[in-house]
Amino acid sequence: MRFLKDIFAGTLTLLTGMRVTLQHFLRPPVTTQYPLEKLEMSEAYRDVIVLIEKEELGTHDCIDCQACVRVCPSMCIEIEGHRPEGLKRKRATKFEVDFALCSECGLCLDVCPTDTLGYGRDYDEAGYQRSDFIYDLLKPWRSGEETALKRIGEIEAAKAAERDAKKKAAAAAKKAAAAKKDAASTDPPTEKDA
Amino acid sequence: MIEEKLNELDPAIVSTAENYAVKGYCYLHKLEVARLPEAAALFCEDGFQLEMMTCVDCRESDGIFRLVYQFNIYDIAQRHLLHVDLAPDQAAPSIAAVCPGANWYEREVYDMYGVEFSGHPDLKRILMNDDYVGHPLLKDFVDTAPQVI
Amino acid sequence: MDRMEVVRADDDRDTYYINMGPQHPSTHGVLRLRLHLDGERIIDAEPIIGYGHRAHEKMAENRDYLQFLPNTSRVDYLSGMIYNLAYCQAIEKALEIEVPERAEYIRIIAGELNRISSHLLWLGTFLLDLGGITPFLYCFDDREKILDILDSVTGSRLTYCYGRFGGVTMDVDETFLENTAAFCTYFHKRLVEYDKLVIGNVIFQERTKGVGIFAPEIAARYAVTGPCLRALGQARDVRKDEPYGIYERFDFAVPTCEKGDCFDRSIVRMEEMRQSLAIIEQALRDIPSGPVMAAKVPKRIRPPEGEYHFGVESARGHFGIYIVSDGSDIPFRMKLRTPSFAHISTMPEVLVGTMLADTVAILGSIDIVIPEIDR
Amino acid sequence: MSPNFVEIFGNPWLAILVAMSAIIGYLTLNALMLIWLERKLSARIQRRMGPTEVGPYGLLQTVADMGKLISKELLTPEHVQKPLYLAAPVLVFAPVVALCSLFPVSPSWVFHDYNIALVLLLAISGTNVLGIFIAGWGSNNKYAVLGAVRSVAQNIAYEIPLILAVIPVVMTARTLSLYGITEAQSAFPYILVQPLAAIIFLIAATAETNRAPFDIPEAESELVAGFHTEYSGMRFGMFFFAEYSNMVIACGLATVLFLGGWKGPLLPGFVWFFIKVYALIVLMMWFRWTFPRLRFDQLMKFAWVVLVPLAIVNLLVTTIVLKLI
Repeated sequence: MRFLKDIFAGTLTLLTGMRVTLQHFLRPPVTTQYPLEKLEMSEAYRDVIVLIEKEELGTHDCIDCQACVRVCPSMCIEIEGHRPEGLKRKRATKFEVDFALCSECGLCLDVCPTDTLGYGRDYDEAGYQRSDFIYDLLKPWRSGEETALKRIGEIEAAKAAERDAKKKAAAAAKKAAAAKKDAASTDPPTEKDA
Repeated sequence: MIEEKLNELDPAIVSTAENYAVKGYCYLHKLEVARLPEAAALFCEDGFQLEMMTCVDCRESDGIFRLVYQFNIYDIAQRHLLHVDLAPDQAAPSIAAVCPGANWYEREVYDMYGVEFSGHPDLKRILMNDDYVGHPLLKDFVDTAPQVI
Repeated sequence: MDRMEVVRADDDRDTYYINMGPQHPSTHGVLRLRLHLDGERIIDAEPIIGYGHRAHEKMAENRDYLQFLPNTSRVDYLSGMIYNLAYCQAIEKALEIEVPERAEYIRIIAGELNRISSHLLWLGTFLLDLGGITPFLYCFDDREKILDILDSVTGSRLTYCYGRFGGVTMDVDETFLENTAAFCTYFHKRLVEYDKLVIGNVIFQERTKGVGIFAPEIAARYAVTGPCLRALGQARDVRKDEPYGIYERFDFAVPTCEKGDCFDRSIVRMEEMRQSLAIIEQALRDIPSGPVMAAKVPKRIRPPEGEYHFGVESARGHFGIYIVSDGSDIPFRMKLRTPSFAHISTMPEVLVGTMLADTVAILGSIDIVIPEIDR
Repeated sequence: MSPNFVEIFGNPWLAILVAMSAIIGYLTLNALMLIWLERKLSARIQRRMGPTEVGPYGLLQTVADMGKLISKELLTPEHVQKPLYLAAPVLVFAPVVALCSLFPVSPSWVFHDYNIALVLLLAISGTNVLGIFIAGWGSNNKYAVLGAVRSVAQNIAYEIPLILAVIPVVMTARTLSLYGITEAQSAFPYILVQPLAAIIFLIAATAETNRAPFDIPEAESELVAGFHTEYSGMRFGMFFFAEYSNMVIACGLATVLFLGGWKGPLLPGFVWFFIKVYALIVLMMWFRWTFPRLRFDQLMKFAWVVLVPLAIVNLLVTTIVLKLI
């Protein structure tokens, strides 16, 4: 009897399983037809790093500080820079990332002092040789570099002027305060005088 | 307690209590090589498990290899570290007989540091190829393998 | 010319050797098992490992503490988040960095989501080993949902580098929390379905019950941990025994079984997924607002000279990080104690006497991840 | 009585040629469509799309695959036993062609109605295992030999419940001719009188065709690919074709024995026959994409401990009932 009961119970579990697969059979597929349908990448998605535009500059703000080069565990970043004439800050002249080595850890973003590094949005990178993955991050910025430099010069000049003005104002305020103090120390007698 | 038993076994064993909250283990015992199998047996009898065993290459600073054995009872979190200092050409006694879990760990230490274990049932390389020359985790290891680009 | 010699052994012509792997469909990577067989029965088994050896421990000695971060999630790529966060927590503990509350909660959620995704992959591949192909696809479908959720905050799907010393890289937003909550409700239903399709199935039970029993002595001698140990009836879980992070605040059970065979391991893992869901739900309920990065993190990571151990419960068992610091910003020695290494070293004892078909069931049920063994 | 092919064509050689070409053509088409069906079905069960690119609904995908298999170089590994290795794919496929000629597809579609057709069919289908064994043995590969050995054991074990399930039908119909058995089911199909025999037959037939959950000889997670590990190109394709053709044979036999063959209202006979056959095939596919695989010893135990006793009991009961009637 036990024998028959086991067979019956076993068959029942098999039928339950078949019902589950049947239910799935009747539901629509979940496949994304990849090359035909493009996937929407999330906000946080990490592709090869890019230089992002800083709003106040209208261009990237890589100052060739080499912080990301030093922190990169894969040693895949290469930066060269120079100090353009009349500018306070340095500008990168070469920013190359070997994406084949990059592990998307994001440490370079953390250390960037000017926060000009961000993640790219592409996800279907492909190439025929390793050198295809050496990305030149300055490429989109090259054409606008001259105007950007001018603009940065203006901004820096404005900032310097502002700073100077502030300094002057501060100095003036200091002077005024000192004068006031002087006045305060000398005032009472004048008051008395009055 | 196990530290008292260790002291009974050999008063020369130096046991220090450590700050579990920071270090992650309770006791550090330094012992002689010769005492190792007895000490390991003591731990195993008391229900400890060999959680991990490894080696540290201290040849530069102290001229020794330091074998580190980590015993633990999981439910009460009693983690003990055993330090055994070895001269660079000295063989350590294998504890695989008392604690079979050590078998592979000892093979790994042999593979990575070249430390021999006397009495090990099957001492051969474990992670590197059988025909590999050199011991990768030595501090003076130079990688001679051709770079693949 | 003896070209028909299929049976070959030195003196015993009734037995033969077979190489399972390194390229074999069900060794989950590049594991090689040298099996000595008598017919279909295994007389002797020797696992040969090292095909996936990437020398993570050597790499650790050649880069500073921060630069080792991306390596951690690649040790065990299936529970990369847990390993990544474990490494962060290990360093935080050594340096006594306070982690903000919100970051701790995010870590719990991300870690437990990762644990579920790891268990789902185990379930799928285990069934694949047993010859059931369909559950594999269902598991991957569900796993994909988890990966989407984790992707939306970490930016990666498999090898996360989300943790930082002192917190996490990115704060989670409302959508993340909502998606996670929605996933929890959805996944409860799916677990019932898995129970029907897989666990209840008579063929599955036939294949797994009484197969691959880890005797308690073996478990003790080889320091078997995680679900394999809990299947034996020992309720040991690092999250309970040595609570790290904020695990002691959560109410969850440590599921156990009695026999320790493949079926019990499956039951334990299925139940663990439910417990993980419970933890996630509690964390979602209690998550406070605030910063996700500690205000004061030393610029140079230099743990004081000495030795440190930090253990977490990974999806497979006790994962321990042992760090020897010489006070510089490069680890002097870092040993990664991985659970699968201990589990696979029991194989010579566990596999003997089983059938060839059981070998794949046992390997599948202990949930080995080869890169984790080889490191 | 059915019309004879020889009478239609006059020349017996011509008749054989035409019939053989028709059967091989049908089997090729059948295998192609079944593979497509299996892919689509498994895909939908697994919430995937299956083939979509080649042809409408991916219908031509398997044709493309066959083109690929045919154009592949036929590799012969160095260590194989050459004569056996080369003969095996043919030996696996040959019985199928012979078997197909026996089925009464409709009252007018039968190549030759032997009065012992059922015996002939079971006998020839038994030789199928020979090809598999030779393939495994000739490959001189341990995985292949293991697969071959399993296959032989499994086929022998399941042949018994299979035949034990057929006997009650023969006893009820009182004929061994497939045509006769179909005719005897004019009133109702035998599945109603012999439900247990029908289930046993279906299970045993699934095992005979090495389909999941009984695909032990080619269990890919244990034996890589089992007996056809060493085969590639169209030689592998032959095994593949044989598997799907065997499914048609097994399901065709089940249709004739239990579902009343071509019998059915409204539609012409051959349509009913094929509907029934392909419905059974879909059922077998459904099994495959739902269940995990049994272990070898459990499989044998299932045959000897469950199926054989049940079949014998069923046979006894049938005998007694028939005697009483």
